[in-house]
Amino acid sequence: MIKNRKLAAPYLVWMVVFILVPLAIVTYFAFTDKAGNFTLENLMIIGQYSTVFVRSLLLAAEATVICLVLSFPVSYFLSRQRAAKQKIFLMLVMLPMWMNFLLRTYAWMSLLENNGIINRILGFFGIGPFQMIYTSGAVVLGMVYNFLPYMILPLYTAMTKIDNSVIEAAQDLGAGMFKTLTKVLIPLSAPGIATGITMVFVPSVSTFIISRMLGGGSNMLIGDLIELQFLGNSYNYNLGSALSLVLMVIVLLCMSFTNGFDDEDMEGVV
Amino acid sequence: FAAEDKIQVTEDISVSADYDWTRFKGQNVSLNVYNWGLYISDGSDESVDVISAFEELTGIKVNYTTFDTNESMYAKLKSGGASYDVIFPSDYMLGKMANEGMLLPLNKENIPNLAGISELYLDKEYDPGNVYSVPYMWCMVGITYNKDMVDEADLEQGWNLLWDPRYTGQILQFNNSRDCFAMALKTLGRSMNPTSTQDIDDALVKLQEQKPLVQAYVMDEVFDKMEGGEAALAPYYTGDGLTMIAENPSLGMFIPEEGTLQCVDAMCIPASSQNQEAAEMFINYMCEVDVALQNTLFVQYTSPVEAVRELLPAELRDSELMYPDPELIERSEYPSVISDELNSAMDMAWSQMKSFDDTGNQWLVPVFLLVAIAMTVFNVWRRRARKKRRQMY
Amino acid sequence: MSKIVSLQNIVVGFDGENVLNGLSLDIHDKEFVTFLGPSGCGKTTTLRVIGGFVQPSSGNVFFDGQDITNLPPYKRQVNTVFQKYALFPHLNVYENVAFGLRLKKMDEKEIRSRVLEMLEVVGLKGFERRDTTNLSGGQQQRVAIARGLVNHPRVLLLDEPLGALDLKLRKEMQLELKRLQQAMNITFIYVTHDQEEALTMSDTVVVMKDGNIQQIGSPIDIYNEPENAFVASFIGESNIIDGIMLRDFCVEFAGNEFACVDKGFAHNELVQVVIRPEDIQVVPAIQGQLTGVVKEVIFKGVHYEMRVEQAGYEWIIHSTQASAPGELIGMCIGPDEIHIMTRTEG
Amino acid sequence: MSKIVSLQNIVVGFDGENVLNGLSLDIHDKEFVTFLGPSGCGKTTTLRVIGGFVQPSSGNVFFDGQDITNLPPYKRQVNTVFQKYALFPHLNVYENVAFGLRLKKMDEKEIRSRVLEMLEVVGLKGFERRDTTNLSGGQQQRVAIARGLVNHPRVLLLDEPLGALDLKLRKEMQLELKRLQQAMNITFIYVTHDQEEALTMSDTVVVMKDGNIQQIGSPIDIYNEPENAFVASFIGESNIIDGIMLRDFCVEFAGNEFACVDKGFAHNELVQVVIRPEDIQVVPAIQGQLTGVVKEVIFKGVHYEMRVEQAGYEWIIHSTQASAPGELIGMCIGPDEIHIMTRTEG
Amino acid sequence: MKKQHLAALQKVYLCLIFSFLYVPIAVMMVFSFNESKSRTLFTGFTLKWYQSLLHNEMILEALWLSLVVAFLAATVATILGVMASIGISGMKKRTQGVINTVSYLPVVNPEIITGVSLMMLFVVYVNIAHWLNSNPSVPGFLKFLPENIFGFGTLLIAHITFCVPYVIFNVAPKLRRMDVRMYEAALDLGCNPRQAFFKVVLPELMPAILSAFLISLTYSIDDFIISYFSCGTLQTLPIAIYSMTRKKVSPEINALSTIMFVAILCIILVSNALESRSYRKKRIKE
Ligand SMILES: Nc1ncnc2c1ncn2[C@@H]1O[C@H](COP(=O)(O)OP(=O)(O)OP(=O)(O)O)[C@@H](O)[C@H]1O
Ligand SMILES: Nc1ncnc2c1ncn2[C@@H]1O[C@H](COP(=O)(O)OP(=O)(O)OP(=O)(O)O)[C@@H](O)[C@H]1O
Ligand SMILES: [Mg+2]
Ligand SMILES: [Mg+2]
Repeated sequence: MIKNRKLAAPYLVWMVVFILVPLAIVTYFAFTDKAGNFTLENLMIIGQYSTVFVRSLLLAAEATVICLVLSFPVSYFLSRQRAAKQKIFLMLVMLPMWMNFLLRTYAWMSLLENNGIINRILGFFGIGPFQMIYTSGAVVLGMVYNFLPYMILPLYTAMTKIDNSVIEAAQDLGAGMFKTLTKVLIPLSAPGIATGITMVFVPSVSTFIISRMLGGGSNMLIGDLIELQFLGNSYNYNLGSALSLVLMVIVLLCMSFTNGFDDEDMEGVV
Repeated sequence: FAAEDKIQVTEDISVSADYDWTRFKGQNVSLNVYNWGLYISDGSDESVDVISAFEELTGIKVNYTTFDTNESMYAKLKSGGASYDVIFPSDYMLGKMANEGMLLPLNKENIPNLAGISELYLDKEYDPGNVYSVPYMWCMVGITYNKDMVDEADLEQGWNLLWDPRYTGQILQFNNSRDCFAMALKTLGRSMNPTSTQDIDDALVKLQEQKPLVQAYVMDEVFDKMEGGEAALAPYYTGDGLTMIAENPSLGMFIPEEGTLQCVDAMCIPASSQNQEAAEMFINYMCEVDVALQNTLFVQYTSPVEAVRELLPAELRDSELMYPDPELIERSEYPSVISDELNSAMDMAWSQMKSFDDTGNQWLVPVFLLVAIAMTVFNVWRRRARKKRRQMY
Repeated sequence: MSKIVSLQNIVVGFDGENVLNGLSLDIHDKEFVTFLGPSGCGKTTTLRVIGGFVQPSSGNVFFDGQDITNLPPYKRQVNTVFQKYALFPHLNVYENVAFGLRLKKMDEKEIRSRVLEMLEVVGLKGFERRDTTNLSGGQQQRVAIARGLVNHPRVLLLDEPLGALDLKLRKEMQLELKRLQQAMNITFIYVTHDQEEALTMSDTVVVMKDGNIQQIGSPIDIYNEPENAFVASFIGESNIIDGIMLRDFCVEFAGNEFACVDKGFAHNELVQVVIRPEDIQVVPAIQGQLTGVVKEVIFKGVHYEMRVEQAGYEWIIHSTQASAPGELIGMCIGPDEIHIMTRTEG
Repeated sequence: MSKIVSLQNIVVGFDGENVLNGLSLDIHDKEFVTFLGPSGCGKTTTLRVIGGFVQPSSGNVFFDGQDITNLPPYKRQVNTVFQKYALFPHLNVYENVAFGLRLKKMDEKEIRSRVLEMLEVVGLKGFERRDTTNLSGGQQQRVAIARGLVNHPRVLLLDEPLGALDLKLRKEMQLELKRLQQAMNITFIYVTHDQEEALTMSDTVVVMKDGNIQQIGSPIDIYNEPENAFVASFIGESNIIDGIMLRDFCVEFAGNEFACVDKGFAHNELVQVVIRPEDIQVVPAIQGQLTGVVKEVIFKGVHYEMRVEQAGYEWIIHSTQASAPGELIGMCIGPDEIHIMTRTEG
Repeated sequence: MKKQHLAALQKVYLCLIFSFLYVPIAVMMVFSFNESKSRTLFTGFTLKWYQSLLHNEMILEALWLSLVVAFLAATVATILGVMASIGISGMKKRTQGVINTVSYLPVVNPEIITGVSLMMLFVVYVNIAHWLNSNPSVPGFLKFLPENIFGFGTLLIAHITFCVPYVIFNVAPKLRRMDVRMYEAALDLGCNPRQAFFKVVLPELMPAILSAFLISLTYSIDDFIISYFSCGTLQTLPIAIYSMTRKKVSPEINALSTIMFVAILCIILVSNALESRSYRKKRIKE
């Protein structure tokens, strides 16, 4: 019973029917035109969208790096708290994810607008107003805000596995704070870093709501582009499928680079 | 009107008596109605709930859901993702769907209230002879402006106002390629409907020129933005303009003299509908004067039902925005159905415009891919090597 | 021998409770010092105070005459071998050992020669490229030691380094550690709760209990002349009986008078008497100073362990000859074998 | 005494390698049997064969005369105390112990009385409602034992139940387990790699190596008459020297002839001689049968351990008197203390 | 001295990060009590949005649907995922890797891809069913496939599909680390394999299963895009919210979010309190 392989059968069927087959359909559409004939044109067209790709990747990378830098100390501090406290803090990290994604982003709009809360407060002190919303900074901020927990959690999981004595050992051997960080802490939390990067980078690349709401829609990201194919004038799902396919390949490459699909690393992410 | 001609459904709604509203009673019929969000008087904000009145009147259960863009509605229907009985597409989408055979021709005998619809809104090019549609709401595209921020004299410029560098960073633009291109084409002195790829290319240049001035490309966020005084200028639909002005009196709206787009959201029955007759009853009901009045009051768009105008409060009845000068209407165009090819070109141009200010070239994607592949290969090789090394001991 | 580490009135508290209550201690250079005590008595804490990982709430730590109480760990000339090794899992054996040297920005060649030399010393030549996680406990242990020693610390702290090893390996490593200490000629401060280990390896044993030092002395002193019942019972099995010191060289216990070699107690002072199980001679019942009934006999290989009841007290006796359970036997105790302590509780 | 468990030609292989090679063994009722051997020799596997967790690839298991080779674990009248207890963390002490009884759909009252009785036997009265995860190692251990015993199995299997405990607690628990076995009057099959433990507790010791049985016998037999060098060295420290059996009662080793009590070997047969460290008498150099130089002296509390070099061989001697390192001493070995074995490798 | 500084710094930093996480939520909650519809200017306190929320049938219906779907999807996904984890744990390392990789796809795929691809699958099915049902040359007994599948069923399937991987990634590692001896001990004490699973293995996995369930619930309640393409004519809460933005987000939604947030907070606090109380009780007894 405990290792009964048959138990996986329902899921395997499910997986094939509802994960693999749909992706096969996407692939099929990516390589056909509207009439159903084989074509590579969809993929060729993508070259013309290179700026969109580059910008998306850059923005996502930026957001990922910021998330990483912000989360690293948080996760470290959390992992060194007492067990009871850790639980509470973890809950606090997870809790915002329970709010509707759109509404959270909306709240940021209220904060960042020219007449928004922040500018009002600053104006009270006679500073500003600053143009904050509709900049790429705001988009990155939105990504960081929405995906920060996805970085904190895997990092935290990795760091709880680091024994305090290993850190002390490094100090004992003459490593100051900085050296301890670079030579021990970072290498040892590498699996968490890798998972965190994937978990932040992927949704950042493919988001379109954030860029629309906080970026004012003036900069198109891959997510917008895909959405445009399915929900745009031309209703070109062949091109949409091709774009999806390319994005998926990029994402999978990133992932195969960071971790080898080990579910151990996924723990605590989700 | 004589009382005996009417059936009183609720306090505010009476419907004509010479129509058999009750023929589906007790048959457990239900209708799937797919409308724009907040586009019907639904009982919120002390309004009248017209749907429950319909249900009460006819015994038909209405399953009312909403969409947010024509395209998402289209995508859903096109894919066969759902079967609806009544949908509310806009003009060009309606035409496209009709062309693609996605709509059922209406049986006009079941919609006697069609007679009450103003000629102004009937028999347009998107649906000649109104074979497939009955107009539900009508509006034009105008420009909302904030009186505190915009010099009223500038309004003379018409559409070119949106290209005025003095308002850099204070202009909101449609986040919708169709409307944007229409405006650009208008400033070029052409039809608002692109007819060739040349049109699209030229409009693109125009839009790229405008981009540095634009604060954001928005759709419904425009309400918040304009009401909150975030921006000075924003082209939007007249009905929504009225709503904004009601919220913030320092806002105004004008319709450029050179002409503009006019839009109709119409009621249609998709080909997949199982209850055509009941759907037609619903459409007929929506054209009842009382119902149309309540909807107009709630939505603030112009109702094609002629009798409504008289019943409206004075400020709406006389509003230039709700009932513009017929000459102006004459000069305006409906968005037309355009070919797939032009649509693709427009989408492409649109995304080019959106990603315009950055430098970058086509080679970046392949280069990126190559780098990623190289890194993966390196990674795999490294892992292998490490494994081998471990096995050596 | 000069003092190398000196603790003065160290007080350490966690959560309002004192774990160390004003502990003072001098450790001499090039000695092998062992802290011995039951779990939770504060051994690790003392070691961490010396290593700099715990700040005492009062008291001072001197190293070579200098006050280092506020010096951070990475500036102390002290290295530690942690309770569970704390090897760096992301580095191989070589890199683990080289870690400290790398931080000193030493020349790569020099590092290489020192690491290889040290690995040879601990018997891990040829293991340089191995992952530490795949090593056996004993090998990991040696890597940890090499990692500490390669920095040429003046003092090496070892916190139960053999705790996780099995008995056989433990015994081997004990000897090896002792040899290493002598070869390197530096001070080892060693923590254990295993008394046999402490006796085997140490020059000086510090017996602790509840954050206080009970006795400091050489293994032989501690074993043969325990200062109180706690030390006596903690260091090896003992019979501890209440007695009265009738006069110098004469003590009464178990209802009998015995000659002994202790003096200087007050007349009729209440004392405790410690007698090691192997120091009791079993003789025929009539010849015994005491007689008792054998309750239980256990074969222990080298000897039999017998539990003998005499007047309500259960004696433990180790003897190479077994008596049958139920048999009446006599017990003789020589004056040399009787250790007298002032009576304490517990 | 009747046979209760009988293994016949058990072969178990993992990954193509045989872990047990045709092992045969009879275990008698109400005995305390210990499997002793180095890590990885197949002790746990043997136990799991008896428990039903491992299916032998050939051979049969008999229980009370019946073949149970193919009976699943939950149908065997055998209970197991697992290597790391395997208590159910989601159940408290009471529920852990009651687990087996609950499955038998026993009356709740009866369960209650049996569980409480059993908890009293193992000294955990009043711990019923405690979470098992908060218990100390020794207490957890006792819960595990109670959980097994409460089902009144005919045989209790124990897999290194004391492995995780510290020395002092281990010694206490050893005695307690032995008492428990006698009180319950059932068969205990016990696995350990600690020879002292095996000697202390067992009626019969089974010494294993590489999936084979080396010797079966009482602790005294095993200690005093090891059948081969492996057993000798595994059971206690030993000096094992190659020798030649010159004739009955006379053996030559270390360059000298010795009288002994063994006979029946072939003329000039090559043998191995086992001499326990405590059986060598230290005498002045001139009086010794052998003379050697003291290399190292270690105080062990009860005795000193000396390593003495004599003609290239290092003798281990336990003596209550210490000689100084470097001193030349003599060694005497009585005929009784010399154990002769046919020579094997290893 | 230095350590204290560090501790203070740590506190300040954590405070900053958590306020970063919570400020927007606080804004949302505060403005759910705002008199006017403005999102940036607080004009006065009112509870009217809460009142009108109670009368907004569309939102309430959507909420109800969302909750039902979320609970069902989370439950089915949890059962499916736990079974799968157990099954997978018995497989070879290589097979496990493949399955993990595939399971990982819905997690890393942009939602729109998952949504659209599932929709396409359903459409393909509908086409096949339609062809079977309408083609006269197909024997009658094959004409049983329903054509009108879009709706609750497809919505549920979509939600289950993207929830199961999260369950697997939560449960499988725990299962792998679980001591097999626990299971063997149960067998030893007389459980048959089925009993052993339900009495020992399952309770042992319970924390992981619970958190997997909660995560599934969260994702399911929050999901918009995938639902949008598979819900047919139904409307879940996020879809209602999104389509409402035709004008603007009504403060009613703020009110709803506030209520949900507070409800969740309460559940968490209560469960934590219960846990710590039972823990304390235990300690007192010692
Ligand atoms: N960081 C800490 N926080 C709170 N209490 C602690 C801390 N470190 C140690 N203690 C407590 O201080 C006491 C002494 O601990 P210490 O680790 O010094 O004991 P020990 O003698 O090393 O024991 P062991 O043999 O079990 O390692 C224990 O009661 C322990 O619970
Ligand atoms: N399930 C298994 N799969 C593969 N090999 C196994 C398995 N169980 C045991 N072995 C191997 O069988 C051999 C004997 O194992 P066993 O557990 O019986 O040893 P042991 O005597 O109990 O050792 P220890 O004292 O370390 O517990 C070992 O080499 C071990 O690696
Ligand atoms: Mg300690
Ligand atoms: Mg074992």
